[in-house]
Amino acid sequence: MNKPRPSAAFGGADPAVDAIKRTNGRLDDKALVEIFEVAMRSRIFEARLVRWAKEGGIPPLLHPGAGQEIAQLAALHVLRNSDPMLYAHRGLAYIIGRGVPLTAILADASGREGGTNNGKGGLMHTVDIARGVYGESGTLGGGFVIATGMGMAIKKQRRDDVIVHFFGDGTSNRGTFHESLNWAAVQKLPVIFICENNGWAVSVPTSVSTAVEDIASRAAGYGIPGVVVDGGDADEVAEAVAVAAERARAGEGPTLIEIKAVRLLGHFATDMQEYRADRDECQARDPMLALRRRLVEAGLLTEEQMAEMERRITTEVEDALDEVKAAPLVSGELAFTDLYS
Amino acid sequence: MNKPRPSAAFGGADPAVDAIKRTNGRLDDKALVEIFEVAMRSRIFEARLVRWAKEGGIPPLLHPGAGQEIAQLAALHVLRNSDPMLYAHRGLAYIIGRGVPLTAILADASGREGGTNNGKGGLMHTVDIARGVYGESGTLGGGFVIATGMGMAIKKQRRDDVIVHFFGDGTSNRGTFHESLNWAAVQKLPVIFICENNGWAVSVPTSVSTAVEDIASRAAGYGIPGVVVDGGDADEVAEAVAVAAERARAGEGPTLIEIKAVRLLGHFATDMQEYRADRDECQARDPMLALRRRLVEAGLLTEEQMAEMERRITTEVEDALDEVKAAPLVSGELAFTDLYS
Amino acid sequence: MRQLSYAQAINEALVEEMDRDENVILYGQDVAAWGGIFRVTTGLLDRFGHERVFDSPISENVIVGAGVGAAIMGMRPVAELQYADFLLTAGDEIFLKAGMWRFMHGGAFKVPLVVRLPSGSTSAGPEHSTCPEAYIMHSPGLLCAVPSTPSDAKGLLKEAIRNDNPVMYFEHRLLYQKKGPVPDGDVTIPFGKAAIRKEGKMLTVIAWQLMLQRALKAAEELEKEGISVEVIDPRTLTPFDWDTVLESVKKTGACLVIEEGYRSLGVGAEIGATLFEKALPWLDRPFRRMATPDVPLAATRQLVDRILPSSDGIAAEIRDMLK
Amino acid sequence: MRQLSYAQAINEALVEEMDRDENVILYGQDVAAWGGIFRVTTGLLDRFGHERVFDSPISENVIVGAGVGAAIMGMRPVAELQYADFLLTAGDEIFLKAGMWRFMHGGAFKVPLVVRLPSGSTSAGPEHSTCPEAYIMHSPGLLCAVPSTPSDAKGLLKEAIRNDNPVMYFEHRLLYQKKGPVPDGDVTIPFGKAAIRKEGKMLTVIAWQLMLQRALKAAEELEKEGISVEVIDPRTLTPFDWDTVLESVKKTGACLVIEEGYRSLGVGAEIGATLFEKALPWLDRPFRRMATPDVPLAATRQLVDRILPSSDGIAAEIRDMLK
Ligand SMILES: Cc1ncc(C[n+]2csc(CCOP(=O)(O)OP(=O)(O)O)c2C)c(N)n1
Ligand SMILES: Cc1ncc(C[n+]2csc(CCOP(=O)(O)OP(=O)(O)O)c2C)c(N)n1
Ligand SMILES: [Mg+2]
Ligand SMILES: [Mg+2]
Repeated sequence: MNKPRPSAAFGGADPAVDAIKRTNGRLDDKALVEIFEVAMRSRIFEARLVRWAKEGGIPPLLHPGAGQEIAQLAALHVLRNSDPMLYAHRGLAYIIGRGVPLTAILADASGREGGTNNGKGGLMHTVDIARGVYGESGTLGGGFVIATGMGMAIKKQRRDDVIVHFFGDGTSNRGTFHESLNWAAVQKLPVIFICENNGWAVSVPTSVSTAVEDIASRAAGYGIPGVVVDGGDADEVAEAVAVAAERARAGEGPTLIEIKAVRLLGHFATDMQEYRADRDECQARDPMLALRRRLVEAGLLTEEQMAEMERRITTEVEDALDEVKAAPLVSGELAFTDLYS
Repeated sequence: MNKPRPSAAFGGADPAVDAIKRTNGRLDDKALVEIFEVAMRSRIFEARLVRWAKEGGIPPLLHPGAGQEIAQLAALHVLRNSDPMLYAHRGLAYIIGRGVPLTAILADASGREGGTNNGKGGLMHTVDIARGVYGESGTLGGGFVIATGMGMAIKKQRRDDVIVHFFGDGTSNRGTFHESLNWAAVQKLPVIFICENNGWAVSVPTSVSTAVEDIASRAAGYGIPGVVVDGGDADEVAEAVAVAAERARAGEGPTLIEIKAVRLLGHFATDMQEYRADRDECQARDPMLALRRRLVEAGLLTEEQMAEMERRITTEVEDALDEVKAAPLVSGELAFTDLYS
Repeated sequence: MRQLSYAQAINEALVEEMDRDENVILYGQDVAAWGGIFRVTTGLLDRFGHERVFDSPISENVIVGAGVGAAIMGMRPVAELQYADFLLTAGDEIFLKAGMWRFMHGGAFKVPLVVRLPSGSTSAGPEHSTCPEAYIMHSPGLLCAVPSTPSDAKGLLKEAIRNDNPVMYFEHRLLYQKKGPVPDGDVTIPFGKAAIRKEGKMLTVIAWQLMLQRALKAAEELEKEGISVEVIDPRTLTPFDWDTVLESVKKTGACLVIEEGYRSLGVGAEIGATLFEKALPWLDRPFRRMATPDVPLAATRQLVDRILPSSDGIAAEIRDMLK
Repeated sequence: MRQLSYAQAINEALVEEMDRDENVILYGQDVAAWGGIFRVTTGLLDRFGHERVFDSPISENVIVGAGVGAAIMGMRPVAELQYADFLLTAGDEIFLKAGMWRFMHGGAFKVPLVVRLPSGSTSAGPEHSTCPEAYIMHSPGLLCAVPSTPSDAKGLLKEAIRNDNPVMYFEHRLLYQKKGPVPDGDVTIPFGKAAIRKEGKMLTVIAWQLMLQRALKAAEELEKEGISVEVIDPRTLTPFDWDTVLESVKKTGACLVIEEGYRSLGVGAEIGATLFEKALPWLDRPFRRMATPDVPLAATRQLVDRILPSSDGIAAEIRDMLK
């Protein structure tokens, strides 16, 4: 495991970066197994959703997170469930990791009763305050400003929660990134900005749209730590987030963490990816494979146990799907509710 | 004279910064005298305008540039008049430096015939394409995106002009700064972004609003040179701009230059600056005083000659004012023109 | 009754609400140390401290967007944009975030945010002069207040702060110094209740803020000529008090809307269309609007005066309508 | 005549205009390498190369703003925002920069910019579903095209690109695959000329894009019942062809506007108010509007279907109006 390396822009001079170096937050065995299992649930569930979309059961507006689950879950693992999260569109591990029931997600996706957003937001806007799931902005970059304001509230309320906001590399080119990081930094707000850099924004490679290789180097413009971590390494991610959370809870302000990630599938469910040449190479970098190997080598799970886990989760997913398919569609009358309070 | 120092964020590693160090662009004697004279014209003219505003002759929407003229003019001095400029609201040296007649500015300010914008934009939006004066955005930060698009056009047209865009430190916190610098950098557009950091945005000190001391450090987030220069040192400013222009004309892309500036007067003409404690200290840092001393010491101008220059300019200003006061007000019918073409 | 200026009334509303509820915070450019560029928030920093009254960067997106974020976490932010025109620089945050975050997430949150928007044609040029309330009235999820008197400025702002929905509160710069009676004590003004500023029989005029002043002046003038005009101030545009307007129009049979915003799809368009839908049997005369005639507001007084309705122009229009 | 889909027609317009004028450039997210997420710009990169067809970052402010900058320097940029809703994320650039830069600087520049805005209610949620053309129609300095057929999509886009003013060009996502006849050759369609899609005597319906399809279907149905409806497609909203609408209404005496945008201050408001101003003597019946009833568009089909006018709903409304 590599230590999370501070972004080049910071050199070794910034004390905040030293703080990151000082911590040592390896995930314990139990955590690794847990992350693996939730990642598997997310992967299987998502694949089933993609299939459902291709069958026409739900709209294809699903953005598979395959390849990015391990890092997402490692990040969440070192936070509290009470730490409010604004997630990105990339996959469902964020919300599955927080414990939102699969049936609720399926109900949101298919406009059936039992969902979390009364048919308003569909799959993209699952919400579950008790689990710290605060939703998603449909316009990319809309989350930065809201996360900043949530951090402002936490600080005024003298709570020790931290806000975690996930977003993509492409999204970091919205102006709201700049305004928010500056203000969060100047006010020392408890926000962790986590950029998942998977090298793509739909069909546009990051190198075409973005002037720097490391999004984390942008932290220099706000005087905050900018940390690059390997999305294939759960420990590295966890450690960086743990340090950022400690810093945030101590009133020292936000951190920008960049996860070098891999997008295994298309931008959305039915994307054929004609524009993409790196697909095979990417499959080999699937963090699930690495973690799988590691768990086996460490004797934490046998191949047998994993196969059993897969069967169990598949059944769980199919059961959830059956349950939701049997639920009634939400009423069109809901078009008129939830706007004003 | 200090060499322009590259922003801390760049360390010594970036080749673009080395390029800046290699150049040596001292202003010659003639240039210094020229800059001094235009600065004096601007200072006297502006003071007269402020007086006119206080007398009620024009609206007080004038933002005096006193203290910032030398740097503005040094920057323009190493550019061509054909290099399109988008200026900031801070003072009139930009447009006086480009040779826009005082009468035209006065006519714009007072809504009289003979102005440049047909009574539409008033003092804030003087325009003079032949002199490369492309105007100003009323919403701060609106200039970044336009400058970027102008650079895009220049590049597509394979012209060797460079776009120069002046803006304040406060303005660098708009999201458009981020979007524009990223895109200009990724497309290697010929744009020079010049931030005049005078420590204030109206009544808000930069330290309250901005997470970094050096705006130029933000260049690190776009992989472009970020250079800090002393606004009291014309040579330093000129050199940095000359290097940036060379870089831009060579197709190597934009540069972010930060001028450490001093705002001697209020935000606008009638601002009493109750919020401000640093006024006396700032007067001592007036770059006009330093240049004055330097010119005398170098034997380029005597005190006598300067006094004579001041008298001549004062007359020039009063004559212009008399001429414009005698001009008819623009017709209200102009409310309906210039919208569509 | 006490006489306060419109600006003082706003200030008093802020003080009272901040005293009452510690979740109310106030921020924006120059609102703290300097008390606002129009000096509306003077004294608030001293009274409530930097934790609750603070200056912001020139970052309109996050000014509004952070307000939404803070609101969903239980605060009651009052954010200021320095000029109402700038709401367009925070379009996503106002229209899609403040307006829709609650709906999109199935009502999981409340968004008790107030955005203060100083508006009005001060000859400060196309980007510092407009009354952009029609953009808000077109957009679901947002409430919209347009106070015309010091008393309304106070009462509507107090209501806006207590309201659980996002409120766009337009304060007119040319009214800041205008004085008027303001009742003592904790008086709020409900949203969606228009005020009949002058009763009359022959024609209904609808106007607010600066145009209301001018309309009232015209109406007084006309009264002397025996022309009896009813003048209605809607006070809030969303919700809009259709009942009061319909009742008045059924009585007078004619309606003129006077507004400072752009004419096409200005507020008057909604009023005209709605009357045409609901009151055709009572309408004797064609509807009319006076407004900014679909051109930006220039920085030069003559150009602005040429296009904005004056009280003389309003009187002439009414005479012509009733001819 | 050749049959092309609406998407193909847009593509053809782009090819022809880029062939004709090398100052035309095309950019936006995913428009180049992938040919657009709705595959409207396929083949353009191959034909014109990276200099003229390029992908942009997710930076809506600079997508539009750079278009203004490039336009004032003599280019003719065609920028795409991926969803029309996102025009609000570039509010300053669209409304204040594209709309006003020329005016504010006394006509020193032209701003020949086209912004392509895919709109329409695809159940993609509140921020990916709207038809926000009313914001544009309210705003001076911007032209606004809303093509409903493949032939119009082509002809209006060609005109938009040649026009020296900024044009907001709304292309409806639910029409992309719809086919229709498109004439060969260099045919442009002038702005401000409505098309009468069906002649009729008893009532004037005004609709465009998806709602036009539904209105025409309803009108055909009603024809069989002996109800003769005239259907007008305005084609552009700014400029708006009042002559054609007024003439029709004077003939029919009744008007129904059907639109996909929000009802309050939707386009129908301007039409209703204007008719009330100019055609009162000819109007026998109250005006009506069908529109999205001032709520956002949810991500769930049932909720969208509940609120959007259907062809059956339109037919029922017309029957009711003529009762
Ligand atoms: C403001 C805005 N612009 C564009 C889009 C359309 N869009 C949705 S996802 C996406 C790509 C996002 O890229 P990135 O942030 O890198 O996330 P990834 O999809 O790679 O996880 C785009 C362009 C949007 N939703 N909002
Ligand atoms: C988008 C926007 N926000 C706010 C303003 C109001 N405003 C005009 S000048 C100014 C301060 C600008 O500060 P800075 O950029 O540092 O320039 P300086 O005035 O110091 O030269 C402000 C807040 C504006 N014009 N546009
Ligand atoms: Mg990505
Ligand atoms: Mg400043």
